[in-house]
Amino acid sequence: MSIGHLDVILIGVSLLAFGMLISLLRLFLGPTSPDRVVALDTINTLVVGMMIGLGAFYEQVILIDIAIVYAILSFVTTLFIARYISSRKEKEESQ
Amino acid sequence: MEFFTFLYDALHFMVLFGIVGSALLVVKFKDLVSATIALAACSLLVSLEFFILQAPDVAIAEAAVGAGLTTAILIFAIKSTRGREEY
Amino acid sequence: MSWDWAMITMVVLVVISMFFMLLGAIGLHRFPDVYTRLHAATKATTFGSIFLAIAVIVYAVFRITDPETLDVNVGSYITLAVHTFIALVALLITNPTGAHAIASAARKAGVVPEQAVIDEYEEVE
Amino acid sequence: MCKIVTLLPNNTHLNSYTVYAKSAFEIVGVMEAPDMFTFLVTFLGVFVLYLLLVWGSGDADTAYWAIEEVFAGLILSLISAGVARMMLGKAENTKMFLKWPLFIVYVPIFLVYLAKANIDVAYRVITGRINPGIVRIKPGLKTDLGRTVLANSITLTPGTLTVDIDKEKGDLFVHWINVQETKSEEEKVKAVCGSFSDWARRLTE
Repeated sequence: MSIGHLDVILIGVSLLAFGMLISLLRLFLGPTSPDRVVALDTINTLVVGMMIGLGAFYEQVILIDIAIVYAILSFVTTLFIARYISSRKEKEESQ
Repeated sequence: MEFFTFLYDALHFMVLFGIVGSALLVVKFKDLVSATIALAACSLLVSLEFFILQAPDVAIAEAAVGAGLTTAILIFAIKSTRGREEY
Repeated sequence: MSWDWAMITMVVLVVISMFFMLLGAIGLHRFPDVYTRLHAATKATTFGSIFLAIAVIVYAVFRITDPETLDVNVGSYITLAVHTFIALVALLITNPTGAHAIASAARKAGVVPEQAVIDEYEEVE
Repeated sequence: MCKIVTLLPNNTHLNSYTVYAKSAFEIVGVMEAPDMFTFLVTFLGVFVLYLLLVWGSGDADTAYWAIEEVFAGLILSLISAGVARMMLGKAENTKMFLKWPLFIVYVPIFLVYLAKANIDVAYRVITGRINPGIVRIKPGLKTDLGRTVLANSITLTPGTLTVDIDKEKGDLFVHWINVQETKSEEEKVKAVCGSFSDWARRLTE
């Protein structure tokens, strides 16, 4: 079977999607909301990696620009949620 | 090559599964901040799905609105509530 | 089948990258509390994304310098490499800052570190 | 030039214009030296970033940049440097850009420590052996920028994660995944930061 250069990146991106599902499981389980923010942060990094890989896979440069914009916007989102969480008392929830 | 077509479809299905899963989590969580986090994850994955379908303009709008703006507005709204859903 | 230098380099880089990225995702389940999970998530995924970005840059450089594809659009591949590098720098700056924000928020919200042998933050409160 | 502005009649309509003109003159050349330096550093940074983003826009055989893009970048970076020089701030922070040779030495050292940190994390994820705790260290850095550099550096290096900062004294609260017994304060700083506290001081002060 013949493997091109871009197929290597496709295999990597599929593995990243699998890792994203694993992190989504932590977003479901995590007992406190900081745990969920950590899971969201991990998903953000994985998705930026997927966007870089898929942009190379499709060979379209504008797709990489979305990765740059998303990397900065997801940081703003994380800061917003962290700012709110720090102003309240966290208690263990079972749901 | 058939294997890579299969892999591409598998990638697509994993992202779709993630969208449905995180959307279910939004409904399930009673804690409002957790629901907001799940909503951010959902809109992030929707943006990724547009990305895979090669619609860069839609993806960039979804990333800006879904991840940045909606989360900020919802957090501002939650600040004036008790923070939990009760019934 | 094309096992040239770019292919070998890309396979090695992608394998290293996937190992650390998946390690970060698994570390979320192996560790007991927020802080240790942040260790795994931040460091491992940042390190993995460095290698993925280098793999993409290697691919772009290969396309530019490859003698068989002379009719290739050089400008678009230069842009691909440079934009990938800028996305990587954005990740490298924002990731540790975001991790610090989450850790600080969790500590202020009263999440205590589990299995901790020492906690000098409690004197401050 | 300032003389001309003040010689204008004290008309209410003209007054707002003179304010604008004054600030424009300040940007062009009547600025004080540290402000001018900050302005120049911001301008160069924004311009280089713009040029990187439009690299490859021109005809690849003759030039890598289209001439329109260069002019647009020049104008946009002048505007943004004029607006943002107050935000990016103090002249003491921009002195850091004069020490760019140190950065070339710093980046490989940082990457080596990053690799070590990840092998350490891999070991701990696989075996599950942790001994965590939050410790307080006194690195003794004076500027905010130095503290930021140190905090971000040690977040990505072996076994440490910055949790919080004491704003008055500059003490860092660090989550340490493998707490070791230390006797003195300097030994503790050495064990947590390695050589990074020295590097942060050298880079920013």
